[in-house]
Amino acid sequence: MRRFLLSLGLVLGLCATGARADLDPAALKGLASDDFDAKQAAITQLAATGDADAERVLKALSDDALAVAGGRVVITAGGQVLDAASGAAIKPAPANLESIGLNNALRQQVDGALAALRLFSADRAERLAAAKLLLADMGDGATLLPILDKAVQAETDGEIKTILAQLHAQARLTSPDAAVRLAAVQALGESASPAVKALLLPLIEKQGDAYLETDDKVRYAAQTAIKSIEGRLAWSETAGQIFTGVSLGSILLLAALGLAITYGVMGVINMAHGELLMIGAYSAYAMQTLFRAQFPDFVDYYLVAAVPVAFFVAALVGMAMERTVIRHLYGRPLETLLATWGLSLVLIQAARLLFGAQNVEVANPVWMSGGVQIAENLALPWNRLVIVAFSGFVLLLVWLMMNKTRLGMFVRAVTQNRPMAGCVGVPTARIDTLAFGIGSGIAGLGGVALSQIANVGPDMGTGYIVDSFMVVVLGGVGQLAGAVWAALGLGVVSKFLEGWAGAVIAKILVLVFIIIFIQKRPQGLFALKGRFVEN
Amino acid sequence: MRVESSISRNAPADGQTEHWDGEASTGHVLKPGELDLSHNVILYLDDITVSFDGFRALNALSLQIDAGELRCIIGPNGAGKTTMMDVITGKTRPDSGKAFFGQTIDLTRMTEPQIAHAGIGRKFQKPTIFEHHTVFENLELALKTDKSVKKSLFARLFGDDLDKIADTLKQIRLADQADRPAGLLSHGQKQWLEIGMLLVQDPKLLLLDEPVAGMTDDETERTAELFVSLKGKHSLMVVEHDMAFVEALGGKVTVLCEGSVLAEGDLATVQADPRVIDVYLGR
Amino acid sequence: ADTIKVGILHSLSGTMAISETALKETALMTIDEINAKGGVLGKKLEPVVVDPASDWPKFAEKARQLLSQDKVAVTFGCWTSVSRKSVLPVYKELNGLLFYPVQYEGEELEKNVFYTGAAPNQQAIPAVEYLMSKEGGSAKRFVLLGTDYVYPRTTNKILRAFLKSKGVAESDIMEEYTPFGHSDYQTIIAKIKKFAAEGKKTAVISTINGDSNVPFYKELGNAGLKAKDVPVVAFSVGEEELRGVDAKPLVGHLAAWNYFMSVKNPENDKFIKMYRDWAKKAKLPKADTVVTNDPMEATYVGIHMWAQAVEKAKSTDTDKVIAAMAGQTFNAPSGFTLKMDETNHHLHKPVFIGEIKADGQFNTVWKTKGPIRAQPWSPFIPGNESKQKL
Amino acid sequence: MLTVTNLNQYYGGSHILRDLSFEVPMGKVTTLLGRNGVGKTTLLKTLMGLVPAATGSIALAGQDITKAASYNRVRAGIGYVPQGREIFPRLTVEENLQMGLATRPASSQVPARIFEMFPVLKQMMKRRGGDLSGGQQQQLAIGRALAPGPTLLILDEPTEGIQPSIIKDIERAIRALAETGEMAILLVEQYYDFARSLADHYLLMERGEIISRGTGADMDTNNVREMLSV
Amino acid sequence: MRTPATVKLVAGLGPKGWLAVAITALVAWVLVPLAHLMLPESHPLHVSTFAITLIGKILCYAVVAVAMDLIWGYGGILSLGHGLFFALGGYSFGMYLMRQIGREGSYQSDLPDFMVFLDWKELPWYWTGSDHFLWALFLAVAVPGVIAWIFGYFAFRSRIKGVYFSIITQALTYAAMLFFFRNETGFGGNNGFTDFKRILGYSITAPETRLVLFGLSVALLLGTLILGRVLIASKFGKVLTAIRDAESRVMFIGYNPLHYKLFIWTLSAMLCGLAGALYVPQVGIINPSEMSVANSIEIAIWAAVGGRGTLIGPVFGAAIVNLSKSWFTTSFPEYWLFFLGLLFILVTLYLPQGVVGLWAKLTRREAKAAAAAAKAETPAAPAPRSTPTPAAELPAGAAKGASA
Ligand SMILES: Nc1ncnc2c1ncn2[C@@H]1O[C@H](COP(=O)(O)OP(=O)(O)OP(=O)(O)O)[C@@H](O)[C@H]1O
Ligand SMILES: Nc1ncnc2c1ncn2[C@@H]1O[C@H](COP(=O)(O)OP(=O)(O)OP(=O)(O)O)[C@@H](O)[C@H]1O
Ligand SMILES: NC(N)=O
Ligand SMILES: [Mg+2]
Ligand SMILES: [Mg+2]
Repeated sequence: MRRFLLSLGLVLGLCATGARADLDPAALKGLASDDFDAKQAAITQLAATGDADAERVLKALSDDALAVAGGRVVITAGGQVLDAASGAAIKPAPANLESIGLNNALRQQVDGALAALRLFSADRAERLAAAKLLLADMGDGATLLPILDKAVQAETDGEIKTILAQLHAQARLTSPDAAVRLAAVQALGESASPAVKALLLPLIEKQGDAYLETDDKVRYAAQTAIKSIEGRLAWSETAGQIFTGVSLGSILLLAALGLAITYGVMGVINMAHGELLMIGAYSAYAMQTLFRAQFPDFVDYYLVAAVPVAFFVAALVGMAMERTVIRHLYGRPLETLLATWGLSLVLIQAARLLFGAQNVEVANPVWMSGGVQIAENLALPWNRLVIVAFSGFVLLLVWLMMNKTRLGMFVRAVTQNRPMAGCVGVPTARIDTLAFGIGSGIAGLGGVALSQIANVGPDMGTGYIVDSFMVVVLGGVGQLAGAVWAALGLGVVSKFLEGWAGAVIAKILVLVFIIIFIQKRPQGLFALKGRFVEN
Repeated sequence: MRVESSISRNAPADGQTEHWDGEASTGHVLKPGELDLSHNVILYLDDITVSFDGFRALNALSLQIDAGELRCIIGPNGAGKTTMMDVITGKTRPDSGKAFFGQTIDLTRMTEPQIAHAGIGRKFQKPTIFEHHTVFENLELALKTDKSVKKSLFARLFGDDLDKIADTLKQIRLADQADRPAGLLSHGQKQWLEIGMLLVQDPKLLLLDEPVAGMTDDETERTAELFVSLKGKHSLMVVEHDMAFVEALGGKVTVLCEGSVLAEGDLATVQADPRVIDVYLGR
Repeated sequence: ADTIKVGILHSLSGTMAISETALKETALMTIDEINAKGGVLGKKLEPVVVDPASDWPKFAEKARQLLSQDKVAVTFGCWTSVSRKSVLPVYKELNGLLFYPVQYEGEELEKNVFYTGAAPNQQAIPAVEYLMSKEGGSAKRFVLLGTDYVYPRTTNKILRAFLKSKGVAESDIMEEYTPFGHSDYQTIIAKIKKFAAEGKKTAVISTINGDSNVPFYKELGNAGLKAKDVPVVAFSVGEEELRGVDAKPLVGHLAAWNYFMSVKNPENDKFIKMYRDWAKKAKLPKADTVVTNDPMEATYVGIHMWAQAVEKAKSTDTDKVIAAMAGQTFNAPSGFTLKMDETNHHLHKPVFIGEIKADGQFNTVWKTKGPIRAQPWSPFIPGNESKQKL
Repeated sequence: MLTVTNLNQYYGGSHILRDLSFEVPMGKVTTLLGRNGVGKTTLLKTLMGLVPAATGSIALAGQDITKAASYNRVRAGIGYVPQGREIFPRLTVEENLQMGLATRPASSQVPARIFEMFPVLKQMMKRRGGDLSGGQQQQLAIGRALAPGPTLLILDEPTEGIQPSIIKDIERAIRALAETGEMAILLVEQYYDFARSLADHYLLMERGEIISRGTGADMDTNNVREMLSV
Repeated sequence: MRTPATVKLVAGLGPKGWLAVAITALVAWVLVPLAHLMLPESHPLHVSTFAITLIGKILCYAVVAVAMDLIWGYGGILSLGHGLFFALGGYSFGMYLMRQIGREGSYQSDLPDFMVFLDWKELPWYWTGSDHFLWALFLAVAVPGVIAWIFGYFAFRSRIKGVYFSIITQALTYAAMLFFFRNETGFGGNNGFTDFKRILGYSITAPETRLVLFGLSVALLLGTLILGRVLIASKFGKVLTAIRDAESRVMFIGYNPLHYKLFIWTLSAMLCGLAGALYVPQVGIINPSEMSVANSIEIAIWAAVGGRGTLIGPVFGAAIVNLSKSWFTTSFPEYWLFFLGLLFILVTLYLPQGVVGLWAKLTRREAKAAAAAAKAETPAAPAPRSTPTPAAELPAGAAKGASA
């Protein structure tokens, strides 16, 4: 009904070319009403006028820039207050502005109306956006049809035209003429959009005993179309599933990489590892706060600054931990478990006192928001893509550090035989501190990544500690490659199971799987082989 | 073919070997009478090959040791002597080849404790003892008894056992150290203790990997005496690089090189062999 | 004694500290306020703060300590249902008095407890009714999404029955649970997307608990599910939770509560100001950005009502106070005069539905005309019809 | 080169080294003999700083190193072949040798003569140290200690587990190293003949004390062999 | 001086030990009940219900700590799954307690409330017999025992050791926790069991019932300690520590470590189960959070704080940690985590042998005569160590704390 009125209004508006109607003050008043129906009617009425003034008001409404000031509806724009009806600035700006809110239903209506209006905009980008918006949510096609008829004809741009053609086909699905419907169905069969599938579904539905769609040909065509759409969807669904697995895996890997050094290489069962992640995440928060206050223009790049800062802060904390506590516990690995557990309690409570028990807000920078549309039903979020790449980067860093530098060799030597390393001239104490610092710093980097997808709060680390150990142990202690495979494997398996059995059961199954797997390969995926292992 | 069938009867099939349960199969495999020495051969290695990432540590090695024999194995560093012992004790599985203990017991299908139970004792190149236990307890644990959990819960030491431990302590000259934690012994003392642990275990076949490493000449001599005295009652296989020691032992000598037997015979013959001089003794 | 001891039983450490610390502050603030006005029965209130550390048996231990060692007259505390269940036997055994300030699943009514949070009919049901209304977008299909524990499970059970009574087909309901602390919502969001694409207007009803909300909403935003396409209404997301979230991706999503910080009335202005001042005085971290929320308001109301009841009973004796509580009223920051039901120990509360704004506050899009009475025993659960009072 | 004065060392309650004083001169081989458990290894560990000296002093080329950390002693020019090899099991042979160069600039190369002495190391460059046979590991340990060209070389029973031909090589090598006059060598050995043939000086230890000392030539006349066997 | 390994109970404990047992028993079974029931509340020696429940709870924890120490301190196997066995014992007995509520629940049904609410029409099969006290008691021992046995059998057979073992026990516990969280599992979801009313027909809140439960907890602890003492003094104990120190060597002298580990592991789990069964009626609730990873780690910490490789140490550890937790959370609600965290750090740094080690050190100092022998017992780290993999280091690390 709403759609119907809206579209009808649009058609009328569009058809009344040249005849510029003034904005009806009553309609504007309606916008300010507390009553939902009145508001809706007012929007419909405004949309029907279809001119620039109406568009301006609707746009303001959609942008939360419409307000009431002493009974008059006004638009607030960059410190100025404009009269909604005329668009003229009001001076002096009235006080006590009361913003006119929208709810979801109205917002949808406004957006739809704006989109329909903008199909005829001179700006290509605006037309494209409008077409896309309608494609995502067209509503009742039949009433939109006349506008689309016009728009398709008027459109010159290829890309937009394709979309409009699809919209057009969608709109014709409800045509009373079976031949028109058939053509529309056939046209839509080319799509790979779940929305189109949803539109076609009613054509093969039964009501009682009878099919909703009476024409057999249309119904068969719909059947085929749905099949072929489903085929296309299935592909991207699988791709999506694999991506979610990889993405989860990369997060597990980032969470675990630091531990792969501190525990995997150095043998410190670092229960405070999660808190190092937490420190990394709070560093990102601190950088965000700093940028907001000091460099508001570059706020989107706070994350770039957060990477080194998190590394160094976490590394410093790690080095302090090593110097004060862990240093005295080499060769007593299980004691490190206890002491670092104590450290983790201290760090958590310290964060709680410093930043409050509540989570803090860390925003995705704009360039990490949204996603790339791979297929109609497959959008890869930027933040996840960035994190996958970032984990690759950190992995490379760790690998180079451990295997291609003298420091890495010293670290490995020291952890294998500390006194002897001293006896060939390695300053073991310094190397220990440095290595632990690097491991902690890497954990800090993990924390930065986590801040982009999960909570940042004092106990955030506790949620990762079990998973991190699982990854390192499953991969084979001290085996970087093992950790990578373990993380990716766990990610993909988890996500696959989750799709099939739900998150809770999936989690249980994954744990059971780990238990069974370790029975088969007690030393992990990439077990150390060789005669020294046993002795 | 008859041999085959008796193998499968005596040695549990693969699946069972995996989860060896001491009591049940002990009675089966290990009854003293079960070690079949009818051909007077206690150890028979046939065509054993072991490789690590393509490197052949043992290369079609065949070797035979008679019951009661004292055999010395020498050979260059890396010849595969320790690896051979690993194969015999089940620590390393050969890629191919057979290893028989007596006529019937197929070692390649048994786990380490099973093999130990069957009567093969080993001394490692690097002494391994229980550092937190006293010297006495080390011997007590090694003592040849029923080693099931049930027995251990109610075990007591009786006169014979105590005597045996006391004798052994004297033999290995650690009587005055009996109550010290073994971890505090010097390297040489640990070597002796480990030999002592082997002795109380009373194995049929003793594998000794460089037993006199780190001992003084005098101690080396005594060790040789000890081993010679064990000959006959036990079979011994000794790996050493100390030619004086090997000479003192006086048994047959096998020279391993690059994973297979290079020469075999008494020491004098072997020492005269130019190939042995080349790869091992030096000029 | 010349003071009346008041127990405060909220986790200050462990997983629940994130939610409960603010309630401890609110309680201390309210006690301070009452003391500043002369206390109760002419005596000052003396808060006894303990930390049950998010450890459920420890709740019972601390409750017993408060009652038998410290001899508190009343306790304000608990957040999770399990913590409440853990202390209940202690309050019954020692005839103590507990005020519980959090929305919960109902199915409980105890003489020794006053429930100042919402029962399901004061939060969940109105929210779903709203979603089904034209104004709320006429949702036809529902995703019931929750953390796997008793509150979501119960709430969803009630909602299922309710939806059924409204003619929603089984196939139009999808129910999903995640473990505590779940942080990867990719799969679930993909499922929701698929479910939503399969037909009529879909809405998500979220009983996701605490920490999992952030990853959930972030994923939702990045997956391109907008509130106007698939609105999410949450029962555990309030101002305090939103403080820790970049609210931009959440804009337009909904929450149902009995109080929003954004409601405009003198009581609320006073309440907010009082808390802000308190935060500064108590040097709370980030004191300049503190917010108030529904459980805080419920705590505030509870303490005041208790004080009034004590004045009325002229005693802190548990039974006398319980009797005096019936019918107590209080001008709450929600802008309504709340009444303690005469029989069922629950408050009559108004229901607000708000859309999340980018600043983490709520824009009220719907509210009840007045306070509604709680139905702790949901009529949508068979066998409950007879049980609406103690 | 090395001067040890009044050194005392305890393990818990037991007095292991009692008032040891001796010197290890440059360009000479000094052998330390003694039966099992008399404290030879303990002495070397004390020299390396692996266990702290209770009292007494250790000086290297006139410089006091009694309190120095192990790695600083190595920097000062000590090379150490410990008893029991102590190679780095999970590093390759190549890396183990490079570890020997830890005190040298990163670009330093392993001297070729080490591979001449122990050809097997060259063959097994990429194998992990822990996979080597006992004797191979011993060769690696010696090679590692020699790699940086120390001025004082300390060897704890270096012939243990090594095949006779290589023992002969080692003997020749030690002789040659001493003869360059740029290295002092302290050799702990049980193998009398080997010790005898190398010793310029000898020290005989018994229960933590040096009970006999002299030049290598004196060893036979002083009945060192007999004293070792009591 | 040649004390053979023997199981003689009397000799095992020694006169001092028996005296301690007798005194403890007297205090727990006579003095405490008198002080609780006879003395008025105002009397300074009155023992309050609060004290009895708190101490009762800690006694149960102490049993778990000793059980943990048997497997960790002596066996070198760090289990991060003991919380699971404890909880399983608790759940087994909790089922009985739930059934004892009878029709007094909210829904006046024969079924427990949570089942009524979930529309269950009858008890699931695994609740069969849960109304019998003895069956419940049996389950409390058998369920943890069987699960431990099966898990242990496969794990030890595959020679899973050290951290690997710790991590998979952690996985096991975590999986079990998630499983118990589910409402469908039939154990009350995350609320678990609570609101118990009766035990064997006696009111659970009656002072007498509490005293009996308290007395039983003391008895269980004493029993556990005596059993532990006997085991450790036996040859079994020596083999066990030998396995901890050098497992492959033990194999080469003919023992099968699998059976030894499995025995102590299963026994340890069963003791936890019993402790859990006694714990639940005293605290009045059992729910899946008992299976949380942190809980199991804490159990290890009790043992460590008290002193691993000693039997009495874990008892002190459990008491110290839990009492200080109770005290800190009341006295310094905002800062107690600092205290607790620092306690763990300081104990591990300065008291590697736990508080018992400290005590031993102090008494040793007094008795200077024994100095030499005493010092020899704490060897300095044997210098160049060559146990490269952390996995291999685990037992060695555990061994450091042992002074059996
Ligand atoms: N796990 C392994 N990986 C790679 N190479 C190995 C491994 N184990 C043994 N080797 C190699 O196999 C060869 C045989 O080793 P083995 O220890 O058996 O020699 P050996 O005869 O005992 O020598 P030695 O006299 O020095 O003790 C050596 O070259 C060794 O490097
Ligand atoms: N870590 C330790 N703690 C206590 N005592 C020790 C320790 N290490 C060695 N000892 C004791 O110190 C004494 C000297 O040992 P050391 O290893 O120095 O002897 P050694 O002369 O090198 O003997 P060997 O020739 O057998 O190598 C021995 O009695 C030994 O028991
Ligand atoms: N009662 C709740 N929200 O757990
Ligand atoms: Mg060898
Ligand atoms: Mg030595």
